[in-house]
Amino acid sequence: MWKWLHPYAKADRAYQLCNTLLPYFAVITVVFMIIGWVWGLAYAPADYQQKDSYRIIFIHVPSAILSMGAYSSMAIAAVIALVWQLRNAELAVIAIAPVGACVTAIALITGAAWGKPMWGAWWVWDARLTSELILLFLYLGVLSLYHAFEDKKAAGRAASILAIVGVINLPIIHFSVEWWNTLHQGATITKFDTKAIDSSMFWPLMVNIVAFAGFVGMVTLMRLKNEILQREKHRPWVRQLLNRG
Amino acid sequence: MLRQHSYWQLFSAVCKKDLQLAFRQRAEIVNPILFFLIVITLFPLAIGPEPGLLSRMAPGIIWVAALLSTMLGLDKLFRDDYHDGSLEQLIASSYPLPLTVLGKVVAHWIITGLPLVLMTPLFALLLNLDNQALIATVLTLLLGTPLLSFIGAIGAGLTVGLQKGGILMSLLVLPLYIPVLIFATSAIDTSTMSLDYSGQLAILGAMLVIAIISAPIAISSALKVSVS
Amino acid sequence: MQLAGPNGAGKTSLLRIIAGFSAPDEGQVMWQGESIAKNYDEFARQLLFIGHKTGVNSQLSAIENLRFWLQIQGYDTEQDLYSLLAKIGLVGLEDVPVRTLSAGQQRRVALIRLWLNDAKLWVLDEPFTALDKAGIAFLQQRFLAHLAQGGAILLTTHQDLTTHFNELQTVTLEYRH
Amino acid sequence: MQFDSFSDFIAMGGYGFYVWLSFGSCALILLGILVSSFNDTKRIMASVQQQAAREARIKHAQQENQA
Repeated sequence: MWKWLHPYAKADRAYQLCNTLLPYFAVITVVFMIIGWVWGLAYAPADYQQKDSYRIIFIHVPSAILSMGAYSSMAIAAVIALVWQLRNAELAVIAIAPVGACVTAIALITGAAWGKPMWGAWWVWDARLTSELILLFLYLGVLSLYHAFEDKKAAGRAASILAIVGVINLPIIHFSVEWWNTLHQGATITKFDTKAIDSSMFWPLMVNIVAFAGFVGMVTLMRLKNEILQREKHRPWVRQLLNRG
Repeated sequence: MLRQHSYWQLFSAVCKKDLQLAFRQRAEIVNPILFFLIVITLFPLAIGPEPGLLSRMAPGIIWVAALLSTMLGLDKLFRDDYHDGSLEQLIASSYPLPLTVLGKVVAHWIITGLPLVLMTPLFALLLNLDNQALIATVLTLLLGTPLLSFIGAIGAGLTVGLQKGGILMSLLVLPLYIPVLIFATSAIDTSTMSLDYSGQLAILGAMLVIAIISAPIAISSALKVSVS
Repeated sequence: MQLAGPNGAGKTSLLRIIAGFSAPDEGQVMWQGESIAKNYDEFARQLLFIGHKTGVNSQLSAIENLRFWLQIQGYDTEQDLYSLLAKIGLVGLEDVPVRTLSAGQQRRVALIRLWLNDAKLWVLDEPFTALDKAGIAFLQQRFLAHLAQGGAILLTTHQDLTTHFNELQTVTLEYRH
Repeated sequence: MQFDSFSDFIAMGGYGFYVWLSFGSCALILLGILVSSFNDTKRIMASVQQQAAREARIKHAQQENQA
């Protein structure tokens, strides 16, 4: 049914939709990020065990959550792109991937920076860090596959297929890594137990999660706009946009 | 000119053609095995020949070598068919493409995976594996190498149209191999402790079943993208 | 029907879209009132496509190539391929690897499929490339026979076909920046 | 406010290096992708403009040829 809608109007409309949504995401991101960081860094009480180093979780946990979340949304977009042949969804896959990769990189770096004072080593083969590392590989795979194709139409579809294959594998990888980790259990502190967290730490964490989600949404929209423009470069509506702006 | 559609005929035709080609240029079968053998030889040279250490590291060594040697053949899996246009003929045949793909993947396994399984006793000698571990290694390779062929073929299908697809394919495929690696090596590890490792084998088997059902669909849509 | 136009006009791309390998940017390809994307297998049954890349494996012999093609198309493989190969001028070359043949002979191996199918629509990309005069004439005879049976042919070529085919339609594509 | 002075805040109870490393690299990466997205927009817009100018030139040349 979607196929029969006029393709230009669709890209045009999608572009407009991005434009309308973008300010909301920007406001949410800025407000929540400022509150979250100030609260987390300066006002939240120090942990009795980990002291002030635990403040890293205010960015580590949101980025870890969002790295998975971004991958799932990318895969959902990929399914939509392949099943309904919706070109805008294909563009969304490509728009999300770099953002997701960045968030995953943040999760890895902050994880390592947290691990050094806690475990005495920058890198420990802990289940979550290992999963994040593999997730980063999956993101980079999607990105490099997309950029390897010269024909961007084929590139979008290839990247979508890979994203779907990745998302089917992701739970298996996650499960196997968790299981592997318990098998080779070293003496490590159970990491970031967010369930038993005190409310004085829980709320700033929540604020930061919203801030990260807002950021991912915002940059995705920006990149989606770019992708739409890039693909629709030769259409009259892009020209009109330029003349107006 | 009557057409009679038999899925078995298609499957065996595709499979037979690839096997025929491989046997005609025997290097295709021999090279991955030699590669596997050389990688395995490198490890004792690098970490020292102490028997205890070797047999502890053997599962990891064998499986990493198996991953790498499967990658060698994967690059060629669809490349010739892509370049000479056979892939287009296969897509334009009135048979479902996933079935064709299944034939090709099975042929790939017979060429690269099966020889490894058969050669395992030799590698076991080199790495000082005991009998229990040897049986476990053979079983995991038997279940695991077809899995590698199926997952790898997805990457091969996605990159076949690219100029330098080989390295990119390894980047795409190797992370997806991690669960196979984890469960297979742990099964061998468990067997050296004389414990029951049927759980790991069951998981490998389940993954294989999922792969047989779903991978051909992913591979054929990847091939269609590459041909377009 | 002949597709004409200068290099780079998009003849091959159009043929590949019509054969269903590439998806069109806009619009759709219809066959007998139905979009080919909808029921591709049904369309593929009535289609014979021979492109620039002919789908002939260079390691296998002509006979092996043809047998394989017949199998993947679901045709009977027990036909007399030898006499057919002789007819097109490949006598004595049936069981040597195709890579040892000349370019024109390799193309003949691919084109033998025209005698071995019951497809209604033939989509051929530059079928006359590398063929000699006799080969071209022979091929044109086959085209006429196919048309007489009610088949359709869509091809690209730089040859002038008007003298042999009175029902020829030519669509010319232009190169645009 | 959990900290008595600004230097306390920077020190983070001795974990300053790790905390600021995390937050710093996080800010850097977030800013990086944001800026690159902005640049992409500019680049695409510029190329659209270039193409429009090119077409205008072609049109102009054609009109002159006819005249």
